[in-house]
Amino acid sequence: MTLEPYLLYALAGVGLFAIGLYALIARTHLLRKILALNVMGTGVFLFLIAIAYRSEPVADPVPQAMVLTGIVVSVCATGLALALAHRVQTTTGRMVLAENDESGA
Amino acid sequence: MNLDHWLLVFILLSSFVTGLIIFFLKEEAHRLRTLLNLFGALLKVILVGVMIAGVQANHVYESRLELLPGLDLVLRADAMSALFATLSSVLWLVTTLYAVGYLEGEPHRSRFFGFFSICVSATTGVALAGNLITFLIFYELLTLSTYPLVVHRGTEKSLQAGRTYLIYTLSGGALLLLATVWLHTLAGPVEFSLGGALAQVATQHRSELIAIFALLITGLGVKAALFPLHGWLPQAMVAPAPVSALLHAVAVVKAGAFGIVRVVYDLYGVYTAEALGVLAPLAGVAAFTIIYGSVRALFQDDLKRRLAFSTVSQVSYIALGTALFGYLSTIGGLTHLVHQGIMKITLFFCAGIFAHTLGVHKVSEMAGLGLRMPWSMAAFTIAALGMIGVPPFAGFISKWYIGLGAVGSGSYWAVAILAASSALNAAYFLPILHAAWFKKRQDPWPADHAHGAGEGHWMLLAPPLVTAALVVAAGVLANAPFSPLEWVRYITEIEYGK
Amino acid sequence: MTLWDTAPWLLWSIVLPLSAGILTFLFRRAAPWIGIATTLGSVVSVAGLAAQVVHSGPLRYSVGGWGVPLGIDLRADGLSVLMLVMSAVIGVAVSVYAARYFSDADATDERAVQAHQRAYFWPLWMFLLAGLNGLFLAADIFHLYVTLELLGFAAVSLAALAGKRAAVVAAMRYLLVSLSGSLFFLFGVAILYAAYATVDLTALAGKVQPGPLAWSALALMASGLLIKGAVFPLHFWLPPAHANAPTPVSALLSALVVKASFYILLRLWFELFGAVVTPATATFLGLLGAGAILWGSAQALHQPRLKLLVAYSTVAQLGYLMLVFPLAQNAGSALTAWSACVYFVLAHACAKTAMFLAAGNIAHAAGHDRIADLDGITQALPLSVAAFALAGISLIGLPPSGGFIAKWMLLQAAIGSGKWGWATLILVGSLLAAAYVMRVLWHAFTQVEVARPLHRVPRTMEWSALALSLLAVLLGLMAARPVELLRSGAPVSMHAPGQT
Amino acid sequence: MNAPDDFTDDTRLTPLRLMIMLFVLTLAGALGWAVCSLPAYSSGLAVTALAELSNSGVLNPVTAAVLNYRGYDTLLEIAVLLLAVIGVWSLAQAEPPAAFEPASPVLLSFLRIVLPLMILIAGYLLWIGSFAPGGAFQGGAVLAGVLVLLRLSNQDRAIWSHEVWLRFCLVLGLSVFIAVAVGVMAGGGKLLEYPRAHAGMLILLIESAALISIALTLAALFVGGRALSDEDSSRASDNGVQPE
Amino acid sequence: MDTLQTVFDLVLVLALLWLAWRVLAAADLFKGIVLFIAFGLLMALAWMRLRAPDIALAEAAVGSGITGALLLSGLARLRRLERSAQPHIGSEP
Repeated sequence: MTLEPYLLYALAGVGLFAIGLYALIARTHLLRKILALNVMGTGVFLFLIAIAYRSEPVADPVPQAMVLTGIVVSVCATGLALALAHRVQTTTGRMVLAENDESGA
Repeated sequence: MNLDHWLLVFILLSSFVTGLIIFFLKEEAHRLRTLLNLFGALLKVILVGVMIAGVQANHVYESRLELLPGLDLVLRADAMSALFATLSSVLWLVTTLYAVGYLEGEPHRSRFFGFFSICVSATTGVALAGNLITFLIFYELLTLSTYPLVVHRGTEKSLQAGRTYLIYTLSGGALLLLATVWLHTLAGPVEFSLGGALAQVATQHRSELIAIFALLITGLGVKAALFPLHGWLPQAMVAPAPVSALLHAVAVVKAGAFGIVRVVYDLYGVYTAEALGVLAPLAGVAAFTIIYGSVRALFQDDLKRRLAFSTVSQVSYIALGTALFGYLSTIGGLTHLVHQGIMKITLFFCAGIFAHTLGVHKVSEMAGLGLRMPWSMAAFTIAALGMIGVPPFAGFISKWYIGLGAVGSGSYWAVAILAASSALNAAYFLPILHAAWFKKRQDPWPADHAHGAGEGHWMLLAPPLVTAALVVAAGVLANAPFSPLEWVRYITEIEYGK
Repeated sequence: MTLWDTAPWLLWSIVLPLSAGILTFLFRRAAPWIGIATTLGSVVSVAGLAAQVVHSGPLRYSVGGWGVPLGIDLRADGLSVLMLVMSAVIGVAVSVYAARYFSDADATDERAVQAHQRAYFWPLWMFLLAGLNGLFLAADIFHLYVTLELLGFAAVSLAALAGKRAAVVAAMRYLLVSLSGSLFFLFGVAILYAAYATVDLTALAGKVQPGPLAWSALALMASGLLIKGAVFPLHFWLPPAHANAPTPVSALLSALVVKASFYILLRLWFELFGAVVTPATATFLGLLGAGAILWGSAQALHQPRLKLLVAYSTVAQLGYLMLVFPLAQNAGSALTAWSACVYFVLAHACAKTAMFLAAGNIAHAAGHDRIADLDGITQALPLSVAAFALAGISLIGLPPSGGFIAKWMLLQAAIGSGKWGWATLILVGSLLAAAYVMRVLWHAFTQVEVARPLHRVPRTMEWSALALSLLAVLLGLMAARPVELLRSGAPVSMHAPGQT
Repeated sequence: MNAPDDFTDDTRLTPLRLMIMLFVLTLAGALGWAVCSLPAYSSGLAVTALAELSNSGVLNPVTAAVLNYRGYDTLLEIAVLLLAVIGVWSLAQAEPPAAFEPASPVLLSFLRIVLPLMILIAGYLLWIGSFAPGGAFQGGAVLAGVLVLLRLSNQDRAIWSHEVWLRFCLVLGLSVFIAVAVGVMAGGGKLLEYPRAHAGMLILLIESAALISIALTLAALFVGGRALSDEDSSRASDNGVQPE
Repeated sequence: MDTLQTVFDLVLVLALLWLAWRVLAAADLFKGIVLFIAFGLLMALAWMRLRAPDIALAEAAVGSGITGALLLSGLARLRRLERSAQPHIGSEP
């Protein structure tokens, strides 16, 4: 079996998604969680672009348009998450989510 | 717009709308609230009167609302519903008067009378329900609207009673819902009709129908206080006297009993039920409850608790009459539905007067009460004698017919139950009467609010006198047209196809 | 054909709130009025759309005129119309409530905080509404992803609006959950596109075949939606986020936002993956629902704070929705189960909004929401307590409320297909709901001195809660037409013969 | 550079982490297996997209997909951008510029050369997007880079102190997009159905407006809080909303 | 099949995965973010390789550039807060 390029990259996308997911769950620092989300997102985008690459001779533009949308959404998400994380730090003094603070103030 | 379609809706709304308006009245608007209450009650009695006249003239009153495709909310006036609707609307009128007098000066009256009115609407709805789902809807509404009445006092004890009440009734309601849905999936939309509607289904789904019957009776038995589901009833005694009167005579307990009657006669049909073999166990439970309630009543010193256990016992007469397969026992059971209502409400009215005016709560405190309050005590005496089954009062008539029916269907054990129960009734009522009339008072009254001036307020006194008069009338005039007995006879003839 | 009949009503339910988002961002002073007008406008447009769907069946609309597969289609059938009606009606009530809520501070220090909240509540809420309506109308799974993100961003920002420590922490958790859920969903979309070269729901429906691709897409999308929809055991983020937000926000999040994920799951499950799902997976989802009902109710029974109790009740109630998956397995009861859960969504939305608004009123008047100390204050606010009680009736499923009709249909589906376990669960859940609702109502009847409210509760705030709770109860009496409407566009598999 | 908080994440393999890892590996394995069953060749929608390219008003198929075929996605995406800014502003206030050190003269003279160039590149990317790789997002990002650099050199007070103007520019992209999308319906078309003859021009119009909004949005995200002259809410920040 | 191409693909993919892991495992957040920016640039290369120049541009400008700037400024704010708050916040549980 020959490894088609698209398949290699698609699998790499899955790999990135998995690495990001692991870090999202296992890491506690909010900045790392935000980084993890970005890596996860990139994994999905890589998958999409890889499958678009199957089309010959021009890559399928529709997944590319989707990824463009996705990239912009993810930068917005990063901005929002950073602002929120900053607020978490200013109110709790730390940049992690404590285990039990459901009851709150 | 056809009046025939709307009459039943108006009957419901006459008290429901009144209740809603009362919620928004200021606590101090005493006069307006009383006027509204009485207006609603009177209007309802009049409308029910119109309905009875119409039913007599073979008018069909029916209102429908499609709940879901294939599932209708049905209000229908038939002979059976007319019986219960009349009972509830007349007794409501009387109780309203009593409650106004009883609660004078207490807090949260707008809340009380609002729920009071809604409670009666729910009862009327139970009476007019034309199928099981409609019955269920009003049955649950009844639960909800009586809870605030039970906990009205707001004491720890009454809240506890309310909690018990809800646990029992909501669980019962859940079983009833389960049974209703099950029946709906088996038989499709089934409407109440004299003679029953499930004869067809019974041939194919025998065991299912038996299970559904058991679920239905268990669900209804909670409110009808069948043993062992009666636990909430004595606790609910902490409620104010008008509430107890309403709960025992008109609304809750009676709705349960009426439900059993509906299920046996109008849903399954007495022949189908007999064929399924579900009546005998019901009769057994009812008989046990009769004896159990009487025995427990014997040992209660608290007057209202004694009356409560008496209710446990007496309501099961209705179930017993229903469950004994026979024309005459059916007449007895159904008549008792009405007769027990007027007798028990009289007793509770009087108990309320004793507690309210003199602070007398216990049987042991009742010595000499007859001399102090002859009129109230006379009403109490009539009702108590009726309960025992002394002729010519109302209770005698119904017990007599149940007994006749039992003999007719060969259930001699039921006659024995009746006799034993009557003896027990006598055993727990007669000492009260004896003490009240013939014992000399030694101690002062626990709390004399009337300051030695004899009877209580006229608004308290008038209702039991009226209902006591009804107890006498229902017994003496049992064969007059429009008497409960005659009306029941009419129903029973249709049911048994005579 | 009049203009009313032919107007593209479905567009207005998206374009109106989008434009309102811009306007409320630009003109703060007029924002409450713009907000209320927009929600009223969306009621009108939904009415128009409903008339069209009732009259001529499900609609499709090709944005840009391209059509499937290149372009994006919108579609409106019975289900989406009902969802739109829900968001519009809840929207009006919450907007009216919010207009007073955010301008009712007595003290000056609170006034400044409120000015801030008011300035951002309206644009965020308008975008939330646009996202919701867009989501309900989308027939394109990638577009669903975009609307999910729009919805998620707005919801998270709203949840953080209270600014307090608990709210911010909860919002942060919510954001992480929401973003990761969306990414799971997006990956599923990508796999489906990779396999079938289209993202249109209807076009895909004809193509999806059982196999590793469909399974993994289903697994990814479902898990993304389950976590966003706070389905047990992935509900951990919901109670703090919903309970610590400003009251109108709590209502919106609990009533509408979590439903969006469920709506998509419903669509995917029955339309897209109809051929792929197995009874075991359906039962698995049902068991999650059972866990949600029992665990959520148990938690609600132990919460010391009113708003947390209401939030846990949302966790429990969402569990009922999951029962549709096992109950719709039998062809005979599929349509009933499907109608039941959609009606459940509607009834729960009204009841939960009313409940949160009422709880908010009580907390506002009392200055706290510790359930143990609410006696005096509940008796000072009879209208709000009545709203809470009526909403509770619907949550418990007592007749004649909307919740009752929904549970009736659920039971009918369960018993009709002989699934007694689920039927028992439904009843037990009702009793548990009764227990936690009564925990609160209890205090309205105790014997105490009626307390003087710390803050006055404006009448509009009490009445909007009461109006919605009345609606929740009355929903039980007007179920016939919505349920009829639901058949328009219900999944084909459900039109089995012998349906009632 | 290594404050203690960085190390709260220890990366040792606890049993819990091992379980998470196993779960993630299983997921990845299953997904990988599924991915392997994809058809090796699929033109996706490429054929259709290219066939319709002449009707789309642009020559770059990706731009056609972004702004025409799937323009509705992009419309909501622009809304997401705006929403993100509103969200960030609702959360926090921008730190005062004083937090940054005054820029060095060297940097300033460097910027004087670079910034105009970046603006040119941004414009070029916007323009070229119609027939070659590029477009509003790429251009907008470059333009945002300009604003970021200005921010870093503390030269951007003029931008962030005009609250009204700023908001107007932020909503510009979405407003124009909606206006065009709805406007084309006046001719009897559907939402976003550009008349063939004007498609290119309309797309460019939308992109130009979007470019400005995107750039400002990204820069606003970088600033990380609402502008200083934001009157209503800056007062609020003294009281609990921003307890610093 | 062009072997060189395959080798390039493999190297690129492995580098991406390794970088991603390093980004998330880095003990030093600053290092992590810098690595993330590098990761973004490498992604841009992958996009070019996969015939997606539009995405490559967007990734370079948005994914790597702006996101990197956002993260760095976020980190800077974090550090500033930590520095200013350390005396009192250290005592908080």
